[in-house]
Amino acid sequence: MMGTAESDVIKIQEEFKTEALTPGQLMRMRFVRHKMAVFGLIMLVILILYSFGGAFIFTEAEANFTNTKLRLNPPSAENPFGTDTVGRDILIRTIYGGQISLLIGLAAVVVEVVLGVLIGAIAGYYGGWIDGLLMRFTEAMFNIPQLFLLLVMAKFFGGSVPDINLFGRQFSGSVVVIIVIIGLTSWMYLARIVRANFLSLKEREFVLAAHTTGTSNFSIIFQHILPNSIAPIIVSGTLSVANAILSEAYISFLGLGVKPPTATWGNMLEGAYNYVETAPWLWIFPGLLIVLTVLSINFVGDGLRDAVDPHALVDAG
Amino acid sequence: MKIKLWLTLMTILIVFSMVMTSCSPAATPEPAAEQPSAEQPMEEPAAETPMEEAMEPKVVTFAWTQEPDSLHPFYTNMWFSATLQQLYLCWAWEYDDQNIAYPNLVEEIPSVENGGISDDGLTITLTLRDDIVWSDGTPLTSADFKFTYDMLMDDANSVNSKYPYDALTSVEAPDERTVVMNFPEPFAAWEANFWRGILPKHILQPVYDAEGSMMGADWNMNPTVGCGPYVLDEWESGSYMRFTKNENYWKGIAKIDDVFLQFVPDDAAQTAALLAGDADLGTFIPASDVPTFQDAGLTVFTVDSGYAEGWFINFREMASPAIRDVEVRQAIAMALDRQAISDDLLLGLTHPIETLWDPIAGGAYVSPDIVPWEYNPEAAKTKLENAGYVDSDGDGIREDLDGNPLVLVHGTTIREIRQDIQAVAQQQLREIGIDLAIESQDSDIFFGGYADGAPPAIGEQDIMEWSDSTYFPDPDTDYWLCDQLPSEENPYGYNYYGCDEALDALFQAQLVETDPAARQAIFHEITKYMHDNVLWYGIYSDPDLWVVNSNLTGVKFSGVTPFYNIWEWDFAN
Amino acid sequence: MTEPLVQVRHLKKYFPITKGILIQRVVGAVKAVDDVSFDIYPGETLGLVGESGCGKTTTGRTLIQLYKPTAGKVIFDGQDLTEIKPKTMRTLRKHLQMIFQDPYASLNPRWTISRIIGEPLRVHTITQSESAYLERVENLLETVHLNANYMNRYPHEFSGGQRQRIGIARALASDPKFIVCDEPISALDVSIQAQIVNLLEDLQDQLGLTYLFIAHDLSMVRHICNRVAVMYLGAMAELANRDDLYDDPLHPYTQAQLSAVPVPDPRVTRARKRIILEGDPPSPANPPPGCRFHPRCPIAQPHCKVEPPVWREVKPNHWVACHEV
Amino acid sequence: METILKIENLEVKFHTLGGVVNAVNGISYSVEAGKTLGIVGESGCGKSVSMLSVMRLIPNPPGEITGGRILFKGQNLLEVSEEKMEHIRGAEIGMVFQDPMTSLNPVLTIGRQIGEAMMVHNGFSREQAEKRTIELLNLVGIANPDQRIKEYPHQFSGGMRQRVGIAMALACEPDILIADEPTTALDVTIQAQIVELTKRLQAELGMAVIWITHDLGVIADLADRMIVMYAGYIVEEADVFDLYEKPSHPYTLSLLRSLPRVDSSRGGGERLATIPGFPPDGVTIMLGCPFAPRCNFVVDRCRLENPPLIMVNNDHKAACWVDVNTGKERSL
Amino acid sequence: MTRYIIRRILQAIPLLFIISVLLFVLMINTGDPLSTMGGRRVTRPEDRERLSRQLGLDQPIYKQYLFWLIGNDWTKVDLDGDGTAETQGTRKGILRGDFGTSMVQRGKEVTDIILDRLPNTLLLMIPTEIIVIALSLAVGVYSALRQYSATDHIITGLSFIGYSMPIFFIALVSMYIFGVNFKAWGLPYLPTVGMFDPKVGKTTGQVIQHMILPIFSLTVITAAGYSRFVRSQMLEVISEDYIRTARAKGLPNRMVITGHALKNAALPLVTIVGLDVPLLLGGAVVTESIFAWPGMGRLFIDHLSRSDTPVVMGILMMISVAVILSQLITDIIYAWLDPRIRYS
Repeated sequence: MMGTAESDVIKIQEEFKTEALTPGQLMRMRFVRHKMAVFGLIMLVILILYSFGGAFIFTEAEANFTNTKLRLNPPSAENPFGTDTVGRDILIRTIYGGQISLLIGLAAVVVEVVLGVLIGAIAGYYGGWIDGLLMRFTEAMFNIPQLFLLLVMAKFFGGSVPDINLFGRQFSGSVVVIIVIIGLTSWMYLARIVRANFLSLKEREFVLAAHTTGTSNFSIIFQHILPNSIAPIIVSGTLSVANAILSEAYISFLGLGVKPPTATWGNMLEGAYNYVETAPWLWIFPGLLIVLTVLSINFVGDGLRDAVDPHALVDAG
Repeated sequence: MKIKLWLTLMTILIVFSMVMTSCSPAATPEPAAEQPSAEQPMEEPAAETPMEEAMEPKVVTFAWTQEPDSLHPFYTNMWFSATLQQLYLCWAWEYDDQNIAYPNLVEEIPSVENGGISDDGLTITLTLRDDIVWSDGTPLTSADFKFTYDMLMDDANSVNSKYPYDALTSVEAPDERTVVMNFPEPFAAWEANFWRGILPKHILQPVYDAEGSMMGADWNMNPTVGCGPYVLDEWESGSYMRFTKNENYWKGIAKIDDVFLQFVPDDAAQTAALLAGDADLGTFIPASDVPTFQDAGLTVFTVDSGYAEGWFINFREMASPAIRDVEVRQAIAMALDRQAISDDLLLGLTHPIETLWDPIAGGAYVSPDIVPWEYNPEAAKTKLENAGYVDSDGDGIREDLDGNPLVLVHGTTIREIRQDIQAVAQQQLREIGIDLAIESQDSDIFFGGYADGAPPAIGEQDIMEWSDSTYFPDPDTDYWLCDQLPSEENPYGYNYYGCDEALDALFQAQLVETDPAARQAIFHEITKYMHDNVLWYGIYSDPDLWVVNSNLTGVKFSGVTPFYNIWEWDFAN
Repeated sequence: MTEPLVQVRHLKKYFPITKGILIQRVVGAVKAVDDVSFDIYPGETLGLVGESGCGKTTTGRTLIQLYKPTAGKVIFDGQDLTEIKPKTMRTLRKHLQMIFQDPYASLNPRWTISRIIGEPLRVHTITQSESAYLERVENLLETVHLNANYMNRYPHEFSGGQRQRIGIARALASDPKFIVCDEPISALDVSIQAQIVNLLEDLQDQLGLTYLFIAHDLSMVRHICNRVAVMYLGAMAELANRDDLYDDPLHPYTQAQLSAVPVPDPRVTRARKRIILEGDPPSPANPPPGCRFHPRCPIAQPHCKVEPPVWREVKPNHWVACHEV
Repeated sequence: METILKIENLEVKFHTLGGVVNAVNGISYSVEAGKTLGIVGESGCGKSVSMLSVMRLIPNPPGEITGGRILFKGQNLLEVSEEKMEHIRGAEIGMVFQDPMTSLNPVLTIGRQIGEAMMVHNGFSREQAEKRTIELLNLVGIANPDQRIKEYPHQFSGGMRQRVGIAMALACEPDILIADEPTTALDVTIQAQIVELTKRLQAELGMAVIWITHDLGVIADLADRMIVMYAGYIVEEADVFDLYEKPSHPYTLSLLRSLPRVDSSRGGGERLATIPGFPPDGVTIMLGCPFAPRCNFVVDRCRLENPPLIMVNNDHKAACWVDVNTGKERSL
Repeated sequence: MTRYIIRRILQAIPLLFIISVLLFVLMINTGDPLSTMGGRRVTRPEDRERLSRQLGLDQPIYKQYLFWLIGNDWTKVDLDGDGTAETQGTRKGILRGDFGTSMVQRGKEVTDIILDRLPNTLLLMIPTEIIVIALSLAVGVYSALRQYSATDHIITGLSFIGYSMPIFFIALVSMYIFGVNFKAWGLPYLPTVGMFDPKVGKTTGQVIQHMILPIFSLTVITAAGYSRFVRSQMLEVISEDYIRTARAKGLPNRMVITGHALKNAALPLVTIVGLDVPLLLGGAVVTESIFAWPGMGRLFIDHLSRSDTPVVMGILMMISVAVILSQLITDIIYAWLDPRIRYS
């Protein structure tokens, strides 16, 4: 019975095999089952709509429109979130501030990911003294508490960066500074993850197989290993967005963040603690928005982590 | 069992830290950790006092938002530190609530009339009182004056500022009560600047002899010997400072026993402390809180201290051509609704001003011919139009004849009210077609030197805003002198505004003019010139605000020496 | 006798144990492969067996230059692989291929089957056009009895046996002469193992391949191999033709190993006499002096503890490293 | 012979994202005191799951015992309280796991891990437990037990750890020892040690042993009775000698044929028999015999109707519609 | 062990070197300490020039670093600006334990400045850390054992919120509620800022009262992260084979958890705590700023804002040393707790 017939039987067999779920499908299913992640995603979409959609209803000029007669008005029908110390409408400012906060979160993570992946990949793949050197540097950066480093860097770069024009809008140069410094001070963790991933993946048999095939180092790094470490990078990147938004808020809160007139949720809070009692709406609304955004991103990140984690797969028998 | 372990560990650690933090002797003597109940401290003072003395000590508590960096008068220029000097130090002459000088350590203030000043204005002689003593009983003599001068001039001491002593050729102390100051040329601003804080020679000389410098002296941080109505009792970094009355004060012993400075980190905390009655005095309060204080029955004092918040215009060659155009500057001056800023942002506690000299108008240095700039956007627009700035592309921003948009950079330091003003100004200037790009820096960056690339120093900003004063109460200022322009050769120059030969000449002339009337005339010229050319554009007068418990009596403030009569203060009941 | 296709001479592979942060210091070495020599002849299957951790996989990987050998030569087709330039090595790689143990780990999960199988074709530019490429991939899939329609699927859609076939197809893509099979069946279910073994045998017949078959399953090795080498703790213990080795093992370790293999027949297996070895193999970082096997050897003599045995040919084509033979 | 454990129609399901996996589909068998039952099958056939069900150690979720009874000394283990079950585990049923590397707690000493069951079940004091632990370690052939009880698992080699695992399972002298692939992770020479040890212990202590494996070689040496599982079903059950000599299910037959043997060379060129295809995934509901798609003896009925266990001869049951010896369909 | 410790310390030296160069370069280029020395007025040029020379700020950066590192008492410095260096330097450099003197608090030793504040920070942070560890262990283990229960969901949700909350927000909210609103409602309220009420004095009871809100805020955000970590560790551990083994031995659930799972789950927490300990020294910049707690964090921000390089560098270096030491201690503790490391 064996011999030639064998291949035919196998082919028949293959018809019986149920279509396995792709890792993508499994990820989606696991993600969707994660109720908080779905909630986070919905929240996030709403917040993005709020920040970017709101821009279609109100102009930036309105966000910066001051009327000293209207200062520190509590929330009302006119100004649902109240007004600030120069009578600007807080609602509109949170819309425009949200854009910058989200932009900072995303862009800082891009910087972080580029740095982290590059350093982690090189260190992990080549090993030896390159690894030693890069990891010492990483460790040195790691040893300084991030907030301290951020503050020092914020001052270092904070001299004066000219304003930039993007998408027809004027951004305070400090936005770029904040993006860069958050990126510069947060890549270390990712670099470690990527390095660890590379260390383990480079011993994986499919990478060895690529070596036996004669594939070049470049394509091994970028075509074999990197696509397979993308899951932890995405997860860590997502959570980093939350951290970057928080970092921005922290440095802005301490007065070293994005400079006015560009509003961010963080710098709207700056000085607001002088009004803890007298004008709580000054800090409650931007504060809540930060919390909501960070919370949503953390939910999504957590969901993603569960979704890409193969341990979450339930095996039978 | 594990929980017990945790608890034990925690208790040990807390007790340990407590002991570490509260080991200073002056803390209320309480056996630590034995009675850690929350109500305990409330009863304690009551329980203790009857045994010790019949009356509770009178303590006035200041809420102090910034902790002094040093109590040595020449190692700090921090307002929150210098202000305290009337507590524990003494000046040769001090100023009353009208900012008029009155003699303190000297018999009388030198003048040409009383012979204290030589006719050529090159020699000033002081005669000291004979009853002045340091708080430890040592007499205060001319040697202390001479010592102070010597210390200032010694490079090893790295004092913050040698001004104005570097204008002297020498100081002599021919006898215990005579101090002679020799100038190479007349120095009109002497009164306002000399002998602020005399150093105790008998304390510092040994330190100087031993270390070659007084920088490391314990006295700098812990001036337990002074010549003011109070002496420092203790200073816990980050927390509080306590002054106790000087039993040897020659004017009379202070009525209030202790002055307690509680360092509160921010305005909100200060406001809370004042409202709650936890503090009797606070200062540098946000204007927005003033009505709250008044409602709560606290007294608010507004004291002119010479400071004026204004726009320093950069008319150097690197500045925008537009700002160097006097028409544009005048248009700007008419475009800003300064009254609204004063009324709304500062709650009417202050008023718009025209010149840097407005807050010392008591000296009448401001030209009576000045016509204040009025808020008139239409006139401003016309002015711009006439000067050739029109909005040719319809984006709301005017362009010059070459099509360059009228963009000006406005820079200031990070402070809430300044950022608020920036926001308002940005909008109001936009209404007349000027695009104000605003930026702000931390003050150590903003006020950095030319070599550090500080934005004002290198001329990156067209308009710079901060609050400044003359050598108050003297009208002198040297900001606009041509030889102060910063450059590679002169990196420390601090004329960030520009060289106007005419103005330079006027400023040079006034400083050597010993005749007050003539000097006043020069200043009329200066103020009128600067105002009409908008070389400096005043926003508002920046008085010191003091909030005081209404129960305190005898409270008066001077803009120069705030606590000049603190030894007379008392509680009403 | 024909020329050997592969000659391995005194091959050593030590993995350094390093310490240090900035400057890495070598404080010791795991002697995974320690002076191993053997030949592989064209068209044969040489079995390489031993317990886990004995260095058989490292030998295979070092041989194929996945690891840079610490010492020794690997002569393939007359060229010493340890001395040629990396670039030449890269082109040579198409003649030397490998099949891996874990069918799940050896295929890039993010690549399609056609990309996986076609990688050698692209790297070595074997096929010139896209259509030739696809045709070749299809052929390869046919060769390993997989449906060519599935070439755009991803590895996870296949079972372990199928994946192993894909791995074989990839190894075959560049028309190699020599394939190292690194435990290709040990991760598979019993019912699948035979499929793969048969496929490997068929391919050898059709394509004239030479195999180094690394395994720990002595029964399967007996089935598939022509000659068998036994390793213990990084060194060769015995090497002989299959039946010579199974019917007349000379090394006490080989004897013990063979006796311990269970036979799927209750009557036979219960009747077999076993040599039960005491203890476990020591760590290759710190192998015992003298004969590495002496601590567990039932016939160890005092000099075994001191003197390492010589790797010698005691009978024609029967090599052994033991003092007592 | 006394039946000590009797499983009736046990069904276990797992809820996974891919769907519900039917891990065990109504199996029944019994174990007699002092005897060894071998359970053979490929990965995923449900052999381990059925044993974990006996211990009530199936993680729930995702696992769930959906039917059947497990009668241990007459009482249904699926119905006893958790306290009672805790007492049965370890004290009356001992279990040895597959991977000796991960099944011992890395941060606790060997002595503690062996001794604690005795302290819980037998009320031993620390000293008593330690004394008994030393005896047990002696029994499983670990030298210097009084020293080694103070050591941690990572200080033991794989084989030694598995001995510790056995000592732990035997600590309270259980009536049944369940060994879940205890030698799979070990090298042949170590495997032989463990097999010999188990045989000796069983002879000395007289407990019943359930030995789960996929290796038809090891179990041939050990078992008295054999069960062959496939896709959650028992496909054949027989006395060990019977099973190897007269396999009556096509799966068993093919499996035995596909195995090469170390003791005989089948001559060059002879091919191994193979079983085409691969086992079902357990999610898809299949009509008919689960082995039918891979079976050489398949008849039409196989694709429609799942065969029950049929008595083929004395004490030998097979779940097949076809008599593999004759190739004819059974008339039933 | 001793050799191991010595080696680790030696290895830390290059690391500290990298850190110090990095930070020094950043700091030197960060603002101008002279800029604020004029008080509310811009520092006069004469003074600026003189101070810059006297404080050594006119030196090239490598020299400033060198002086900072090894001191300048082996060379002469030019104090009077006549171009000849005539005065013997007095600084010893941090390598000889001299962290220099503050620029803004002229003459005051950096070490003294830091030591003044350190106890306050520890007073706040040590109880916080203890509460956080205890709380997060309890909460994490509890919710892991009741995975997917309502309690677990609530705890998870709360910890997520805590984790996502910027500390200034929770600080402001708690201040607003417990300080302001409670007072307004006539409830017993908590003091908001400072270490004690000056009216009462620095008594233990006062300090404890003032510690409540900052500790609460710090605890909320830190414990949230920790407890999630403990929970996931615990979940991982209870799915390990050895837990199944322990259950198979018939151990009661409580013993399985406390005897087998807890230690394995809590071990990795040591690493996390080890990483956080240095942060304790640094204090919580934001928390201390809001609650006016006179600790290291506020010290840092105050002196950073005046570009006081010696003090800022002192704090940063102290933290770096603390990080390295605490990593070393963490490793030692880990080895002590984990036999796998202890015996290899």
